[in-house]
Amino acid sequence: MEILKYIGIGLVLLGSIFLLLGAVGIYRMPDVYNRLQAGTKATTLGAMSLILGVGFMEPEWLVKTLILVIFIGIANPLSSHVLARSAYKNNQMPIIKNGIDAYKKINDSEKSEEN
Amino acid sequence: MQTVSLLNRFIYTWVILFILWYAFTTSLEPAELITGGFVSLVVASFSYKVFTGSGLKIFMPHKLFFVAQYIFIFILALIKSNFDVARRVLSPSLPINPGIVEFNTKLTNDFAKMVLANSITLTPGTLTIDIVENTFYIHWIDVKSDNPEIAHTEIANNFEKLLLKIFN
Amino acid sequence: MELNYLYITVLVILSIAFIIGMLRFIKGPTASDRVVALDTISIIATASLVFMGYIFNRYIYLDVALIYGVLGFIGVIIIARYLEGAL
Amino acid sequence: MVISPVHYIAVPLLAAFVIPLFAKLNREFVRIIPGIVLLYLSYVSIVLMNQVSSTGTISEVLAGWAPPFGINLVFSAFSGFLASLMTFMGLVIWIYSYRFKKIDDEPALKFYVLFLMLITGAIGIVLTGDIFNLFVFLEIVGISAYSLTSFYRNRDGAEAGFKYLLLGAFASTLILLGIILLYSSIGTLNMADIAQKSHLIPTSLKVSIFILFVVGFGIEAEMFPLNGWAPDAYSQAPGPVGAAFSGIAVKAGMYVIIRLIYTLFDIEGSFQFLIVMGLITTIIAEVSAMKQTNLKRMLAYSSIGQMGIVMVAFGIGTREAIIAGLFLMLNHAIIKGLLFLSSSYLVYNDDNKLISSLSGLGKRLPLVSFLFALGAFAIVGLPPFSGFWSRLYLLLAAADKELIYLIAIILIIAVIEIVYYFRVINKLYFKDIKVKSDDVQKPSINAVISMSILGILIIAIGIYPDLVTSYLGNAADALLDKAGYIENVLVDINN
Amino acid sequence: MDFGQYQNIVTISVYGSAIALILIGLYAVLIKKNLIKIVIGLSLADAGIHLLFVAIGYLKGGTAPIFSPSVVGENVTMVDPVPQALVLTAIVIGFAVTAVALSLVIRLYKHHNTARIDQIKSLKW
Amino acid sequence: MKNIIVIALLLVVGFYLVDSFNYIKFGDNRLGAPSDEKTVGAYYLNNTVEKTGVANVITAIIVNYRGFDTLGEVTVLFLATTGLGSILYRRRKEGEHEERVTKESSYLLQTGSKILFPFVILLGIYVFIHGHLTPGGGFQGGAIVATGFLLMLIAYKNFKLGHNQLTWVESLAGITFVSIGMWGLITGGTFLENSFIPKGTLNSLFSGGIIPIIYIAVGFKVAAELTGVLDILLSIKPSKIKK
Amino acid sequence: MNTYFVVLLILFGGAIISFAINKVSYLLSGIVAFIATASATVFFYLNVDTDNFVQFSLAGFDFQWGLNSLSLLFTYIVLGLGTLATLYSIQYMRFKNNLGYFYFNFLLGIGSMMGILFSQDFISFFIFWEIMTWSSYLIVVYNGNKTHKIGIKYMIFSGIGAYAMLMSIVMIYADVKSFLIADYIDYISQVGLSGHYLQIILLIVGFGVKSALMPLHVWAPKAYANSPMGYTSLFSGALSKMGVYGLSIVLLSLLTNFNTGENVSLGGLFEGINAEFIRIIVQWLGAITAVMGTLYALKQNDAKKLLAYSSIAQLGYIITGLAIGTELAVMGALFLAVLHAIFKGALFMAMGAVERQAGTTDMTKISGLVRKMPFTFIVTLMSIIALAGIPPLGGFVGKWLLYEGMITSGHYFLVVLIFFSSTAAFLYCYRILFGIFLGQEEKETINVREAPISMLIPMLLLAILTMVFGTYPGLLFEPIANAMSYIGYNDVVWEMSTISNVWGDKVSLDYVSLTIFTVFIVAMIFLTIKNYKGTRYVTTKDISTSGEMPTENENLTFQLNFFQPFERAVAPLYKRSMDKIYNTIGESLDALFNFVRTIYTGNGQTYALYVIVFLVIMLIFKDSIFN
Ligand code: NA
Ligand code: NA
Repeated sequence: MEILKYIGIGLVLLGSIFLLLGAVGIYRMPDVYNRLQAGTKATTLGAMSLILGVGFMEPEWLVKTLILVIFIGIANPLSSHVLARSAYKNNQMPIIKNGIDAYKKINDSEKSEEN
Repeated sequence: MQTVSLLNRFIYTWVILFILWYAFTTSLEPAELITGGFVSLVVASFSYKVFTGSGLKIFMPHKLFFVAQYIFIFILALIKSNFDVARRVLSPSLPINPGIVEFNTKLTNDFAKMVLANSITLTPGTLTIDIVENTFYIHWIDVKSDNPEIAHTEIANNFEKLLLKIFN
Repeated sequence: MELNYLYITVLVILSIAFIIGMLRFIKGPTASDRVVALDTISIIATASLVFMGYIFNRYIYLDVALIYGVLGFIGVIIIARYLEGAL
Repeated sequence: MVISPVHYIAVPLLAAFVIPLFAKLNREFVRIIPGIVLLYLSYVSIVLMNQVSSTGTISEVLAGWAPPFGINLVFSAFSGFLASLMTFMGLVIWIYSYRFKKIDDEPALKFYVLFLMLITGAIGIVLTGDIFNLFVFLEIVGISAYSLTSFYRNRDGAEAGFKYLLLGAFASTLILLGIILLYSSIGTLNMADIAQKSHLIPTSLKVSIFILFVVGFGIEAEMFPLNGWAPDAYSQAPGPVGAAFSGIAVKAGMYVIIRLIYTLFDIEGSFQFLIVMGLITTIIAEVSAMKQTNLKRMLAYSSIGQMGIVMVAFGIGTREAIIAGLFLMLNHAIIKGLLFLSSSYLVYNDDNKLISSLSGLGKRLPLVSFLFALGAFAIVGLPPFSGFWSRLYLLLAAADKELIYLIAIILIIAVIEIVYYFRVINKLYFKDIKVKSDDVQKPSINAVISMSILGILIIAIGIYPDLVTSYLGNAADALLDKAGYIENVLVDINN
Repeated sequence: MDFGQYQNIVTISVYGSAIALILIGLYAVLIKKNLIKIVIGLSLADAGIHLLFVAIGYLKGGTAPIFSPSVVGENVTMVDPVPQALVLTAIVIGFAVTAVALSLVIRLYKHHNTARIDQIKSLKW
Repeated sequence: MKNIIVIALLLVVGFYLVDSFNYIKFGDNRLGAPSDEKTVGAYYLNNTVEKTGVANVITAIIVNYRGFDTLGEVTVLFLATTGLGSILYRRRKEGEHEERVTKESSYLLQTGSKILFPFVILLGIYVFIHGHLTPGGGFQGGAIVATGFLLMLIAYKNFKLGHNQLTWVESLAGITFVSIGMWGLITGGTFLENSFIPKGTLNSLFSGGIIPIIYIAVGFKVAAELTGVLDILLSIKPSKIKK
Repeated sequence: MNTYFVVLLILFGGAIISFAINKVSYLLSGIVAFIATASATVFFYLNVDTDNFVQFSLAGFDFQWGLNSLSLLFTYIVLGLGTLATLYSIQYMRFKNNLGYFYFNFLLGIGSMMGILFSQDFISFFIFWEIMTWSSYLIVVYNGNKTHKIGIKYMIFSGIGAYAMLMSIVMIYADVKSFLIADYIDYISQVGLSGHYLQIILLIVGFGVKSALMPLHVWAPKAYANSPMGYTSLFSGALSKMGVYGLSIVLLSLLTNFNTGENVSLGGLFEGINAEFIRIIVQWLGAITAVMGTLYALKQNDAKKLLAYSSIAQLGYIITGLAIGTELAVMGALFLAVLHAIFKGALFMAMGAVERQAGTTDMTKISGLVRKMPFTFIVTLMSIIALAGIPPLGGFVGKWLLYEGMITSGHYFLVVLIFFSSTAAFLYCYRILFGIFLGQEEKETINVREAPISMLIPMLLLAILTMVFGTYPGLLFEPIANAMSYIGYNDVVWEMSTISNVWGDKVSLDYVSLTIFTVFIVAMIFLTIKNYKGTRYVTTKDISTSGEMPTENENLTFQLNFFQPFERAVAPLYKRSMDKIYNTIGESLDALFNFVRTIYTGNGQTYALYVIVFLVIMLIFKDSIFN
């Protein structure tokens, strides 16, 4: 069981580092969408890894930590999507370097329907 | 999809919820199990219609194999994507070239689409902004092409193939 | 005893992450940015709760973390929907 | 099942939870159930009051935990008197509001539930022996009151309700601060235990706690300058609710102030403080009442003025003064109740409730006008109506303590009251009729019964005050007996 | 945790920050004209109160007062459970009041077509 | 100017409050030795397990020692629902539909909500069923359940909330609470007395006598009430109200 | 059953019955009221017994009801006048609305006055006093519309008076621990007045309001003039006497024993007050009241108002007499008190008859009613003679005694004042007589008839009484002497029909009456014969001026500005109208009140700020508030 514990410690350390990375990501990136890009990936992995790590360190807790991990796996990207969509609907145009914005037409047509 | 019987969907929901209950309590005491069986029955009774359209068939062994396979490639992608994030975030120049692309999916199952969307969000450089009917709109941090086909291959292909196997 | 270093390391890292998240929350500049920060912070907090449970050796903290996670998630969704103008 | 004070709370709560279900069977249950409950509670009052007068204060332990570890209810001659009064007023007002015309079915459910809870909350405040529990009951009163105040959509109810809520929330904040400081300094929430231990708190801190409580509960008790909500709420709430506010809810707030001063804390100067605040409250309210054009608002200010006088009575602090204070409370409940109830019909069709719209209504609504006039006579203290005796008692108590200036002020205020009440009576009877007979709302039979009960009481007590004086004496003794209160509640601990 | 010589500073800063929250809330109630902001102010003040409750219950080194299997029989310090119980009640009540307040704001907005408190005074004098 | 006055006033209040806490040091051991029971809190910590069989002392306080408070608190919430219904009551036109959200949410959120809904509900119920063992309880559990419904309400434009069922749950839960209390009286004890159901063994689900039963009732009641409150608040759209 | 309870039961019960029975027939109300007063009167005088005291306890206080010679004297006024006034009202009030209401309050008034007279303790005294006040208020406003300001003014002053009395009563109770009037008198006689002046002054204020003592009189003229006349006769005749009754207790029982009282210094406001000082003040107030009342009476064009002011003046004499307190003065005052009830009662009834039959009592609008209403004229004539104090009618006796009393006790200046107003009274009385009954007939009054018989009977009875008491004042001297001996004036000397002064001058009233009466009868016969001859009458408005015809609505009657020259002479006196002072006070209070209520700004935020401000004040000053 020592092995599991060390794996756990590794996961916890890794997780915490990725969480920090996620935070740095949302701090450094230039707009909402890019912040979400960085934030979601890093925090999801970070949280899952840290929690799973705790599960390994305390094997009795494993089942419940798994539930948490699964929940975060579903909920976190989902919330990022909802945030991104809401930002777009709220007329926060993303930084587009190459002029490619396929979503704009959808949004515009919805807007015109409303009016 | 609509051919799955209500009973089938109900039992599926019940089972999932019971498992969940066990996860919450992590106890095998009869009191807990009985209570859990009853509570998950009650919750299932008013939520099974929304919870699932496909029912029990996901428990078939070969599908479970695909599920495992999916999880494996997903975790790989996730780790990869995090290193990608690390590279971009920590690099002083913030190397990004963002844009929003679209592509169509062959998936029909709601849950499958959601898993795909979440997977896309968690894999390198992409973020699902919306799904309208069968079209995915993806914020791509480093746009390679605005061609939907190319976008599809680049972003979703691996996952989609497995998901088709699991949900059909 | 060697675990103490782990505790301190992890807690320090999480604290820094938390503070950076707060900085974004304070900076904004738009409401959406703040919600993104909030989302991140709530994930960090959830993870921290689990780790605190480990430190204090109280299994019940997992429940707290789970509840916190759920409420944080739904909270973010609500704000997002509000910003979208749907409420 | 033995009848005990907890019935006052449990039975109405049960009813409140049952009403929505029974409403699905038959809408009429919504109206009837509160009446049955209040009738039952009146029976409980009679039984318990008898029990108290023979065996002394009843301290009921809840959940099997002796105080201070559990919450307890104290039904003494003092708190029991107030609880019984509230129950009785509740019953009378229920009779009045049964068939309250403008309420159709859906809001009726809410109305009766909120009304019943308003009374229950007030009774809870009076009976509970635990300061935090008291806060909970205060919030029950509060939420019911805010909602009832803004019940009508065609008035400025929401405005009144919001102001009430704003000040109510301030009150909650201050009270909770007080509770926090109190618990952290002596580690108990039981009022008897606090009374026993409050001398352990450093004086400066004790006074701070006391101030927080007084300001918080003073808002409910309509103490100036904390009473900005009151005229608005009284005038905008439906008629029976206005009666319930003045007859029931305010009494609860006043009760707490009294308990704080008499039982919980032993702070020098608090009695004089109460006298001064009472006087300021009365003077400003009565002066404002004099200048009102809106009948309900006038009654509201008058009500505040009366509560100020009650404060003065309890500030004097002698047994006679307490009897006077209790008598004033009783009279205020009955008389103001009658005034609010009858005024509802007088200004029924005038959304602005203007006094000037009453011209000649005495002809169109003879009975209602008569009852209003009776109430007005009684409230200004004319004999042979009940209001006379309470004022006399108060004056005698003041004279006994040689507070001559107090007597003078109270009597000057009485003259002011005469002016504005008689102005209304003049309008009713001695002005040309403006209203067509179709335009007035004739009182329904239940309203007539309800108002008549109050009217008869006013005359009966006026002619034979001994109907109530012995109860008042017992109540005053119970209030003054701080040691007895502590001993009764903490019987298991101290022995 | 022992604060030793810093006891006073810790005391003032912990209670002070909760009290500051209360005062900020009250400030909003007294100054902000927008009804919604006033309601938010009330909630802030409430939050400060709740914090204060938790703070007075805290005991150096105390954990949650739950005798779960891992602590039964061990010598653990637990925080005072009473404020924790009270704060739960206070939170629920605060929520109820806030909900009613919001509903009143909605009614007021509908009636007066404004959410400015200084313009809603048809009842006066 | 007014700002400055208000700030000055509040600072005075703040000063006196902070000053008051001078007597009460943060983290000080006011609980005292277990034997002298300087606060009621100490008594609870020392006696709860033995006398109630409940592991979570806070729960024991909320449901039993101070159960009467909780009854009042449940009532406050009940009144808030009732009050809201009364304050915002509006006669519906024939066939008029209740609209809580003005825009349909994304397909993805809808799908996610479907999956998370039973999960959240189950979590809530778990929390209030284990209120006597874990940090949860009726209020927290009820709130989580209500949040589950809230998720559905904001994700779907036309989510059908069974108002009848809510009423039933609410009423029955309330009736259960009061009836259990009255049962204590009827059996010759006190209101809410925890005597007629065995205490069970510590830390097992069936322990604590009436405490978990009441807390479950509270959970259902809170869930129904909060859901009702949220529903009413969501269905009012001040932005769209025409005078 | 006890006499007192039965009397009150009859009166109050009658009140309720006549209120209820109004629904059956409007006439019945009045009849019931009359029966009630009459039977109460009969029952009372059959069972009257001054030694009969009833004690009972209510609300923790001891009550005592009984009669003494002084109160017995006043019962004659109340019951006698009450019975006649109810009889009078049956016809007078016929065809009016709300008769149930009217008689209810009427009987309540009579009952409560009886209650006052029965009360041997302050508290029942006060209770009946208040019932009397509000029931009379309700009648003052009976005529509606224009009367409500009069009513409010009446109620305010009554309130001030009553509460002054109440304040005094509670202070007395705090000292004596008893409400019994006798106990208080004992107490004062033992401990002296020192420290109790405020109580006395407040009592005087209380009684002063009801007896319209300057400067508390401003409510009275309009209240008297605007009530239904049937009631005004009682109002001015009996109700105001309750004030006199109270004052006689204060001035005679409480203060007389301290005539030589030490000059106790109370400091401040009451510096230098002693019993004598109070009495002097009251004497002067009474005299000034008399003068002011007279002056205002002169100014009136409406007979009712004139009589109202005259009542005030008369009450002034009475109070002055009581305040002087010598045997003769008191006797005169009490004699006048009874007589005033009789002749003023009769006069108001007569004016009521005129108003009912001719539609107005404005002397500028009607005249020459003597032929239409001869009995009313006779009643008026006799009452006015009595009022003016001319022999042989009762007023003369009263004034004689009063002057005697004042002169013998050395109050010369007061005599001058009283004499002035007495003389002026003759002037204004003449004016009523001439303005309404004599002179030419107006065409507006062509169809006027004599009042119904049931109204005439009480008027005539009263008129006859003035004559009887004028001729045989001893009939009244007996109860007055009893009353005075009860108060403490021993050996009051009186004779049946002779009055005398200290210098031994005697007037035998028999002969005076007989002589004057004979002359009077002869004159009447002569006048009647003369009238019979059918002189041509020209109305006052039928005048031809040189070339210019006055229009109909231009009032040219000589009644207008009757006393203009006189008025000009005393104009400065009129300027200092108490009314104006009170109005100024009222307006300033009004402005103040209006300011105070703006505290309630209507802004919820302001109210919240008040809370914080209050909290801060409390916290900052907590050490000084809660030391
Ligand atoms: Na996220
Ligand atoms: Na991605």
